[in-house]
Order: sequence, then structure tokens, then C-alpha cells
Amino acid sequence: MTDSKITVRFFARLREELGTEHLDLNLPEGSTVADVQTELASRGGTWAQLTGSQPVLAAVNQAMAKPATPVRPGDEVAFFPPVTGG
Amino acid sequence: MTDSKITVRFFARLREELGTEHLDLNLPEGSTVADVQTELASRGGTWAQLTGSQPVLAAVNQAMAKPATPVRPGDEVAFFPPVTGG
Amino acid sequence: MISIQQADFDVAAEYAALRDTDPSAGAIATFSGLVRDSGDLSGVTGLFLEHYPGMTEQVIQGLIDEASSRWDVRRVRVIHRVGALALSDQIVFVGVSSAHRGDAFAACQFIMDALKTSAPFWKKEQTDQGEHWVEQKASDVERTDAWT
Amino acid sequence: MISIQQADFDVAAEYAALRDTDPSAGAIATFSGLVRDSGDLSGVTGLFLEHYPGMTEQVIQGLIDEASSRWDVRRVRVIHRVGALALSDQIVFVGVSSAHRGDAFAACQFIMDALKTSAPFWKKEQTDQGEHWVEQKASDVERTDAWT
Repeated sequence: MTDSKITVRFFARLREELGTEHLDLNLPEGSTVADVQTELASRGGTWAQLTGSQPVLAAVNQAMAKPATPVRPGDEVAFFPPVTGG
Repeated sequence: MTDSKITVRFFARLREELGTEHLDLNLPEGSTVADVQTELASRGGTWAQLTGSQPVLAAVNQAMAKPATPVRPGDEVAFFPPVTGG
Repeated sequence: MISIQQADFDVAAEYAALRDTDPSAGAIATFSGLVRDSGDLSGVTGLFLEHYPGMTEQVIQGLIDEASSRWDVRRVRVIHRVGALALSDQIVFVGVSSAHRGDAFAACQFIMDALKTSAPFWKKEQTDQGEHWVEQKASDVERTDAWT
Repeated sequence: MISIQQADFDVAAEYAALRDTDPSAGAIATFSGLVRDSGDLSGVTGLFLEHYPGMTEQVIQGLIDEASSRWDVRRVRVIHRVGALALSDQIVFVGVSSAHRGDAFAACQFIMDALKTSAPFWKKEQTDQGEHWVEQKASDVERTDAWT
């Protein structure tokens, strides 16, 4: 089994509450955005909100993604709250 | 029978084709905008267009008016084509 | 505020005045209309704009009043030029400030649409082929009717 | 053209650039958003704006492309500030030039509406009571959905 190293980024309220701007993660081949969320949520504490009741949006390589979106080695995955610009 | 003297103004294409910016008119009491148009159209020539097929708008005292709008002594009546500003 | 004038206007100054309001106004929508080369006919080189002094201002004030009753509007500015205008000259400016973006857009567009079909202005276009009075467009009338 | 920047912007210069186009562009619609004192809470004294560099520009370019395919659009300019902003500061500018007034209004409003619900920006409001991240408004989502 090959591990795939991805970069995970966090923004806004998530970034602040997790105390983390970005981290690297090793994931099994065939992983999805949902797998990344579950893996990180299993750390417990504030990380549990990644699979909690508040909406968390995801992007893969700077394009909006769904839970089922595949994640490949070298990908940049981002999690953030609903956007509030303009 | 008392005559009511009104001022009639013309704008844009009408002003040019009638060769007239404004004129004074004596009309019988109880006259309407339609009466003014008929009276002027009876002059013939280019004046006939005041009751012709092309749309002619009317205002009385600088407010849009209808054929049945009454015209009183001292009123300012205006005729003009559909507006094209902006 | 309404201005009907021959002189050009400065959108920068108008925008600054709209912005200089109470701090509850978070949205400013503006529209500017310019003389373009394709009006009723192509090859337009200039315009002459005639209006009915007095009535024009009254009609536009009525539109501003209606917009203010339908939407949350803080400031409204309408400027319309008259007289001889050249290609690419500014003709008209409508600016609206509001607490809300939707209201600013709606009021600005309503005033522009209704001005075109109810304010007594008339355009005469100059082209290489001569000059002619512009005809009212059915699409403009439909656009205004859509607001009722 | 898209700019995401900390610096303030000059609407006068942006308007001049939009106007300086081919003579077929007769309509310019603009929208400016400012920091207002009543956001999620009242008594707002300032904002902090965070964004996702790179993705933000891509999302906005997608909105401009969509607007250009739906409407007759000549030039589009989008500016969005990030970082610390004070009360009444300019936040965002969207300007569109077109041959037609309806297209200029529609494209400008569509880009603004869709930017608010799809471009990765996040606002943190400062008030007398402390600071908090702004929540997305259901009305903004509905407004964007109305364009589909």
C-alpha cells in the first residue's frame, strides 16, 4: 500500500479554532475528501467539528469539492466555513 | 361663452415639423386635450399629424395627460413624440 | 438631487458624495450611459438632446420618490445632459446608496428604466447619412412595464 | 481584470478605465460595497477580511466567464480588499461595461451576488462587544440561486 502525502489548509474560524493554518497528511490510496475529514476529526477536541453539525466546505486544488471527491498524492485540500465576502 | 386662453408647446420632431415652439390658443370653456389636438389638426398640412397615426403624447401643466384631460384658462399644454432619453 | 445640464459631469465627485453618508449605507450602485456609435442607425457621430424644462425634473423626482417608497434608499443622484453631445460622451448618471445591495441595484435600475420611457427627453442622432429623431424602443417600454 | 489587495481602490480611475473602451459600449454599471455599522451585530467598528489566495481569483474568473457567456459584456473589473478595514472603508468594486444597459446591470449584479456566496472570503467583525466571524446569510444564498 502506497501512502499519498497531501497538504491540508484551514481558513477563517476553522483555522483559528484548530490553531492550524496547514498540515501534511499521509493517506491510503483511493482516499476521498470525506476520508480526510474523518481522519482529522478522529483527533478529537476541536478537530471533531470537521464532521460536526456546522457546515464545513472543502476544496481540492483550489476548486470546490464534495465528500466523494478523490484526493491524490500532492493534492492541496482545504476546509473552511461558508464564505462571507463581498 | 367665455374663451380660455392657453399656451401650447411643441417638442422635438413635432416642434421641428410644425416650425413652432409655442402658440397661444383661445378655446371654449369645457375643452379637453383632444379638443386642442382637433382644433390644431384642422389647420391642415403638417398640423394634421396631431391627430394622425403616429403617437403624440400630451402634458397639461407639465404632467402627463390623456385626451379627456380638461384644459382650463392659463394652462400650459404640450405635445411631443414618445420620449427617448437616458 | 437632480441636475439637467449641458455640462459634463464627474462620476468621481458624484461617487464621493454618495459615499459620504451615514455609516449605515453599505452599498452604492451606479449607472452611466454614454453616446455609442450604434443607436437607431449605425455610424452615429453625435447626438442632440432636447428636454422639457420643469416637467423633466418633476417626472424624475416622481421616480426617485417611488424608488424611495419601494426600497431602502439613502441617497439618489440623477444627472442628465442636454444639448450637443459627441461620440463616447457621458449622457446620464444614476447613483443610489443603500444599506443593502439588492435595494441599491433595484432602485438604480428602476430609475434608469423608468427615466428612459417617462422623462421628457428626445434624442436626435447625427450619422454620416444625416440626422434623425430617435424612435422609442418597444423593449424599453417592456422593461419599464416589468417594474409595475 | 481581478485584483485582491489590501490597498484601497479609486473608483474614479476604475470608471475611467471601463469608459475607455470601444465606442460601442454605451452602458457602465458599477457596484461598491462599504463597511457599514450594522452587520451580523450592530455597533460594527471594523472588519478583518481573510481569503484563500489563488482559489479566490479562480472562482471570480469563473464568474466573469459565466457573465460574459450570458450577457453582452465588454469589460469587467473586480476588486476585493483583504486585511483590516475600518468603518465606511471600501470593500469591493464590480464594474461592467456593455453595449446595453440591461446587460451591464445584470452582469454586474450577478457577479456581486455570486461572489458573495462562492468566492472564498471570510469576514470577521469587530464591535464594542468583541469580535466574531460573520455567518453566511440565507438571503444571500437565495439571491445567488435565483440566477440559475
